[in-house]
Order: sequence, then C-alpha cells, then structure tokens
Amino acid sequence: METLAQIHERLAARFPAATLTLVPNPAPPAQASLLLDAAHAREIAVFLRDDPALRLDYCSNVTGVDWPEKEIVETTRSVQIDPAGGPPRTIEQKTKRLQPGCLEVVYHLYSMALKHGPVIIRLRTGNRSDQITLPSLTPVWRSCEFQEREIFDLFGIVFTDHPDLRRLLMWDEFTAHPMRKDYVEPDDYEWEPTPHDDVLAKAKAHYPAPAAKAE
Amino acid sequence: MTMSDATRPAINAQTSAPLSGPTDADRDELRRHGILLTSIQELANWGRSNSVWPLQFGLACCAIEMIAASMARFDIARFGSEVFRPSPRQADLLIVSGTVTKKMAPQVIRLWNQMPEPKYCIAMGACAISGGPFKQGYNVLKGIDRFIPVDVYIPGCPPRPEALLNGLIELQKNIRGRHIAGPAPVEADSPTAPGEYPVPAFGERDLEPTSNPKLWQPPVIVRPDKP
Amino acid sequence: MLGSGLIQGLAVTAKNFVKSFHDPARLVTVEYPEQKTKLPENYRNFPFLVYDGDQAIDGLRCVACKICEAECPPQCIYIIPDRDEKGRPTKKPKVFDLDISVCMSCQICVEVCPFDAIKMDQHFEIATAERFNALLLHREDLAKSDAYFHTLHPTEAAQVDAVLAEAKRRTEAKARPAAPAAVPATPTAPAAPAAKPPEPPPPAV
Amino acid sequence: MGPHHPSTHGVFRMMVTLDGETVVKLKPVFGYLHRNHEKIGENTTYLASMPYTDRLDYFCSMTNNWAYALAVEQLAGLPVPERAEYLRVILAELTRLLNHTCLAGFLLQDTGASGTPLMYAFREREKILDLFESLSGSRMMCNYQRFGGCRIDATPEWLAAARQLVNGYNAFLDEYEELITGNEILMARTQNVGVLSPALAVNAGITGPMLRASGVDYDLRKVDGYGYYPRFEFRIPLGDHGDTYDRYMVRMLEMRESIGILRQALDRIPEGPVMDPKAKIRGFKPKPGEHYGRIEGPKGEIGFYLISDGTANPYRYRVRPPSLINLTILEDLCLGHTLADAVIILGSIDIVLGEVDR
Repeated sequence: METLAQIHERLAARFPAATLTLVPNPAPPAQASLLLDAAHAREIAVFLRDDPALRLDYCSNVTGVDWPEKEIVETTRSVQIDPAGGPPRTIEQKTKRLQPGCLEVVYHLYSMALKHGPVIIRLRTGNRSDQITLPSLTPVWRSCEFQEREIFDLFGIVFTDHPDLRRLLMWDEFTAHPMRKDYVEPDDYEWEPTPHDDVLAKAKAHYPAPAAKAE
Repeated sequence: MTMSDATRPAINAQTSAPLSGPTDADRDELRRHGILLTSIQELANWGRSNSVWPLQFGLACCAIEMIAASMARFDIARFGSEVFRPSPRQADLLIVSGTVTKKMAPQVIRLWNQMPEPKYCIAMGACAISGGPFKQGYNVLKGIDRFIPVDVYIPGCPPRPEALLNGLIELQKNIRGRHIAGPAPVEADSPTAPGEYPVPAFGERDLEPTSNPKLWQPPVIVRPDKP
Repeated sequence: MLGSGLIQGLAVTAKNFVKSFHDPARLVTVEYPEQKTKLPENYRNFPFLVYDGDQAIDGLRCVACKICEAECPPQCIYIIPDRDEKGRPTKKPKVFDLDISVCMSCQICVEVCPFDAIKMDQHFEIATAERFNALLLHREDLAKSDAYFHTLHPTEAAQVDAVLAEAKRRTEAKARPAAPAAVPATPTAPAAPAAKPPEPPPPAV
Repeated sequence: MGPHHPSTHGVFRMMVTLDGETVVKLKPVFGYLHRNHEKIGENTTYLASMPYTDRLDYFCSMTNNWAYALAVEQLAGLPVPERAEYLRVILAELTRLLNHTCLAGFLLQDTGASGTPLMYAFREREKILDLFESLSGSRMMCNYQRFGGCRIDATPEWLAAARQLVNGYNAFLDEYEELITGNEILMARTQNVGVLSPALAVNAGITGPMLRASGVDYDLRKVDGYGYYPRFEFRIPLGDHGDTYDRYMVRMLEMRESIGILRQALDRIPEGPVMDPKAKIRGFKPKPGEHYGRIEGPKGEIGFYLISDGTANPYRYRVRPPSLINLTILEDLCLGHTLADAVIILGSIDIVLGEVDR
C-alpha cells in the first residue's frame, strides 16, 4: 500500500482546492492520519473508496474526540544585556494563549478487496458551540450510519445529509452531550459509602448540614 | 418474622403486630407425635414459595448466569421456578438481572406494575443493587430499589448460578414467613393503595424523579475527611 | 426423504434422554444446596483481609497504604489510617470498608497490594434481604485468618509465605548490626505464619 | 417489539411497521444497556478498564481482554512472551467455541426449538466455563490478560483438561449437527431468509461470520496475522448465499477450524514466562500518541481506539463494537419477511447488548 504521504500528495494534486494536513502520531506503530477540510470531505471519501490503487471500501471505526479549549502557557526567554555594563539578565516572558477547542471525527478506513489499511482521516468542526456541522460520510460508507448517530448523541456533532440523525443511546428528551469533557453528570449520590475525589465532593452535598449535626 | 427491614420503612407500624400462632418448635414437637398442623396461611405460603415463576427478563451479564441456572447443570426446576414466563401477567418473581440504565428503568417499573400480587423481586448482581461497577456512569440507575421494593439482594459480579439459587432459597424462606392477613410490607402493596409504583419520566438531564422517596430512604452516612 | 432430518434429530434427543439415567457425562446436574461444586483454587469472589496470629484486628497485614483504594476500578474500598495518641500513623487501618454491592471481584486490589494483605475469598452464598448494612463490609467482617487463606488458595499461600519469609530474613539481616530494639516497623514484622498453629476458618460473613 | 423481549437477546427494541404480517419498516432502538463504558474508561487508569472490557460482550471476555491488551501493547510498544501468545490463542479459540455454541442454541430457540438445543449448548458451555474458572478465577468475567502477557500461568493439569475438552468437542458438534443441521423445519425457516449481498455487507462494515457467510473472505486472523495466528494452519469457511442458514453453517464450520487451531496450539505451547518481566502493573503511563488495535472476535472485528496524552488515564477510549455495526443492515434483511423471520434474522446476526450499547 502507498504510504500516507504518497496518498497525501496524490490527493493534493487531485483536489487542489482542499486543505489537507498530515497529522503525525508519535506512538510506536505511528498510525498517522490525514486532516481533511469539511468542504471537500465527501469528494475525497468517494475518491478513497473508488480509487483502484486504494479501494478503501470498508470504514471500520468512526469515533468522535472532544478537544476543549486549552490555555497554553508559553515561556519565552530572552537575554537582555544590561546597559550599565552588568552581567546580562535572562528575562522570562510568559504568554498565555487560548488554543481554540474543536470536536473531531476520526474514520479508520481499510480495504477488504486489497486487504490493506488503515488509512485514517479526520474532520474537525470550527468550534464546540455553534459551528458543529460536518458532512456525513454515511452515503459513502453505510457502516458510519449508527456510529455517526452515536457521535451526534454523545458529542453533539451535527452531520449534514445523514439519513436518520437521531440520538442513538440516550433518550430523545436528553439535552446534554455526555462524552464531552466538560459534561457534568447528574448528582445521585445520596448513598455513597465509599466516596473518592469527585464523588466525595458530590456525596458531601447530601450529608446533613453542619448545624443539624451539632444539635 | 416481621417483614420490615431497613430498606422498607415501616409505614403501618402501629398495626404491624404479627399474628400469634404455634411456633416452629411447637410444630416439630407435634409432628413427632404424628400430628401435622397447618393453617391456611402456612398452606398458602408453602404453595407460593414452591412455585415462584420468574419473569423471563434478562438485562445484562447476569441474565446469562440466570439462563445458566435454568439449564441442566444447576436446574432451577428443583425449586419449582423453571417456568420462565414471557408475560409479566403470569409471573410472580422479577429477577432484575443486570444493569438497569436510566433509559430502561421506566420499562422495568412498568413490568413490575403489570405483575399480579403476590410478587417478589430479586436484585441479582452488583449493578441491580447499586449500579455496581458502572455506578459512575451518567446513564446508570444506582440501584433498582430506588423505584421498586426488593426482597432479596444477591451481590456478585456476576453471582454464580448457585448464588442465584441461594437467593431463591432465601426468598422462599422469606415467603414462608409472610402473613396473608395484616398489613402489607410495603404501602403500595396494601389493598387500599393504588397498587402502582410511579414511573419516572425522561427529563432533560436525568430521570424525574430520580427515586421514589416512599421506598428509598438511605441511611445517612458521613465520612470524616481523610487525614 | 422429507422428514428424515427431523427423525434423526429426535433420535439424538431420545439417546440423550436414555443416557441421562446412567451416563455420568450426561448427568450434569449439581444438586446445589446439598451438593456443592468443587470450586477451583483460583476462584475469586470478593476480597478479604489476611491477619496473622490470633487477634483479628491487631494482626492485620494491611498497613493502610491506600494503594488498593486508588487502584480499585469501581472505587469500592474506603480506608482511613489509624493514628496513635500523638498523631503518628500506626500503619493500621482505622476504617477499612468494602462495598460488596459495588465490588466486581476483579482481583486488581490483590495484584497491586505490596504486602499480600488483601486476598480473594470464595464465599458466594451471601444473598440477603438487607442492603445498606449487610452489603457494606467493615474490617471486622473482612479480617480472616492466614490459615483460612491457606485452605482457599494453598499454592498462592505457599508462594506468599516464601516471599514473606525472605523479606523477614532480609530485614533481620539488616537490623542485626544495629541495636536490637531498632527493628523497623516493617509491614512484614508479624510474619512467619507457617509457625502458627492452624486454626479453623472463621464463620463466613 | 421490546425492549423487554421474549427472544433472549437482551434489552433491544425494534419499531416494526407491519403490513399484515410482513415487515415494511423496521427501526432498531438502542441504548437500553448504555452503561457509559467509554466515559468510565476515560476516567480510570488503563489497567482499571480491563475488567470493564469483560462486561462488553459478556460471552467473550477473553477476546475482549485480548483486543484491549493488544491495543495498549501496540500503543506502548510492549513485547509479549511466547507462552502468553500461545495461551491467548488457546483462550480466544475456546471463546469462539463458547460463543458459537451458545449462538446456535439461541438461534434455534428463536426458531421455536425451545429448550433442547439451548440445553445442549449450555451443557458444553459449562465445560468451557470450568476451564476459564480454574484458570482465571471467574466463570464469565475473566479479567485475565495484562499489558505484556497474562495474569496467571496455566498449569500442566489445566492444559491436559483443555486438551481433553478439545478432543471431545468434535463428538459434541457431530451430535449437535445430527440433532439440528439436517432438520427440515430449520431449513425451511432459515434458507433464503435474510439474504445479505456481499457488496452491501462490505459497504455496511459487517465483520465476522456474518460477512463470511456472504462469501467475502476477510478474517483478521489471516489479514492482520496478529498474535501467533500465522503459525497455525486453518481455513476460513465461506458461505454462498448469505442467508440465515449460511450464517449458522459458517459458525459450525468455524468451530471445527477452531478445534484444529486449539490442537496445534496445545501441542506446541512452549515453556516460559507468561508475563514480560519489564511490564508493570501499577503506574502504567504510555507515551502520548494514538492507536487503533483490532482483533477478530467471535462476533466480528473488535477494536479499541486509544488516545494517550501521557497520563495514567487514556484521553480517549473508544470501543469499536462489532455487534452494533452488524446491526446496520437489520432493516434491509428483514424487509419483506414476516415478523417471525425478523426474530430469526436478529438471532443470526449474533448480538450482545452489552457491546451494542456499551
């Protein structure tokens, strides 16, 4: 099979308007992935499926990942020479930068016809609140149908052109997206004999008020 | 002999005087002399306890062990309980065998409401008792006894089929100690009560309500802060 | 012939039916309350705490290091270490609670325990009508003797004894040059369980 | 239909629209056993997720363990000793026997052969469970694999017991097939019911025996060659028609092949450690990165997708559930058949709700 870099080159030549980024993977098996832009995702998916050298006819795993906004503190050091002639001073300058959050979908593609893989493609939303639409790849691979519904349910990504986009696991009245990192689960820790960490904090809310205990 | 325990607040406490009668020792003594003493109550309890028909109702992992208990090796038929009924109308015993999720809880309670009296409930496995290992999950009900009264708890994950049989024996003992007349062990089981347990609705974040406070009043447990 | 497969199948059923009266391979039923399956040595169902000697609480091998508490996947262990009057830790648990209505008998507490203090029980007949009190085990319920451990898991217990004896030998060898009183309070101090007279297993919880 | 369901497949609900008795629309409803496996996996350590994987597909805890151990080992680059790899193959194939035997029982229960086939299947299941119990300590929830090996070594007695079971299993399968395979009623109920075309099967991501019953030769044991499978000789049974009967037959034939693998593995298992000496139980923190590891479970491709951020807990922990994805084509298979056939088709897909909903 071609390497991902070769696929990247071919795709870039074929779809010059698309933005393609190679995402490296530092883990030992180095399953690197290709970040596509949402506008061209559908065409590229069809190409990957039908290209005779690739024939990625089997989309194995579709999953969402939540990347919340992260505050990154960068430390820059600069050496300043003292104009008075003293020893040069090192000045540390800390800059806070807000890395924007996003929701991400990861597709693991294999070829059943040629028995190779995986080719991993990713799609990212604009942010985590209002720009959360991505094109659905269910028309390309049927196997995405339930998995994209699950991602809609648990992460809240809206897939356009999905044939039946409803909540998969939670009930329809449910409003939250529980797999997001900032999800706060409902509090039902009235009886918690072995609480730890977060649960302890929640269980404490159910302990009798200190005044009542003192009486 | 009384049925009140910590999980069941004694609602009719003032009227719950047990019926007096011959004790088990008296009966053994009489039996030794060739006299078989029985009463309607004892006969009814004998019949009820030896033909507990469970509802064919599996939820999760423990359901497989429940099926295993009904198969040749453990053979629940030896206790008169092999008749797994697919319809709640014909069943006496609800074995809650597995994790009750919040999405499933209203259905379980509805099934329990559809079962005719007298009915019994076994919470089989850690998940049914308290949510078990999955209690940290957002969709897991932390114990079915928040909504329906449970007669026997069988801890284990999953309990061996023998443990289920052991639980069934416990339940049979429990049934033999019940009174036909007198107050019901749970208010909703009494003849004057509407006979239905409230079914929670699906809320935006959780079930509404999250428990039935008439049934479920956990003791207060306060842990000191760790040094 | 149409129906021959059906008849063939019924013949198998009939063969099984007849054999079920005399063939031990088809007589699989364990008459449970009277007759019990022989549990394999590795069988595990809920942890217990091992104690050495006769005193259940004083002899606990547990030093309240809280490793099992941190590693327990469903978080069903709760430990508060004991302290003496001066506020120094005595390396004993004051509270050791285990919620068996949550425990899933995964044995990870046993694997991570560096002191061989927590081991797996095999007792499963614990059906109860009481939830809140009966299913929260305290250290008094959990403490079981080393001899009980030996009857449950003889192979594992022998390995544990060898490890403990080795550790004791090492600490003694280290302590010998120093003053005799300065024996460090190692977790394995009350070791040498093999020398203890075997005692009957305590009644199960 | 459902979620309390007279056919014994757990809490699964199908919204069926019928014309007379013919299915014209069928929408499955999931989530009645959604136990938040992935969320819990992200909040606990890598090791602590291992016992939870037992409870995914509670028939096949050994293969779930292996899939997870494999994904983590590949993510962290851990070696596995030879004996452990052999043990894993033995246990995975025993699991396959167990799963397919039970499936045959449940499938026949669905066709109306209530009792007998399931009883026979569970009789054999108990024998395999006894093996699992004496090795790992628990009948169903084995929690046996570790990152870098297996938890306990198998004794010679255990291997002898396994060999005895394997030697007797062909006789059981012969008896079982005599009981049911040639049964005319079964043929009438299952042949040409729920035909799945190869093109649709591939596009819908169907894996495992279901895919192979449609004639697509794709078995990860051959394709990926994970573990020590390339060292064993075995064939991949394929179906011709892709109907319910083929799905049943492919599983029966797969069991025969599994017995062959088990014989080879039990003959060749070497002595040695079962745990990599450098592997550690506590404080396991893989370096940052991500990995998708997969194996061929009895129900299909079970995979774990892990993103590590260098801490003790995985940043993202995802299970690729074969049962859920195999259900994608349930409606396609059931359309035009009667309601009673829908139950059989569901049975032949071989789902376990613990894995569908997680």
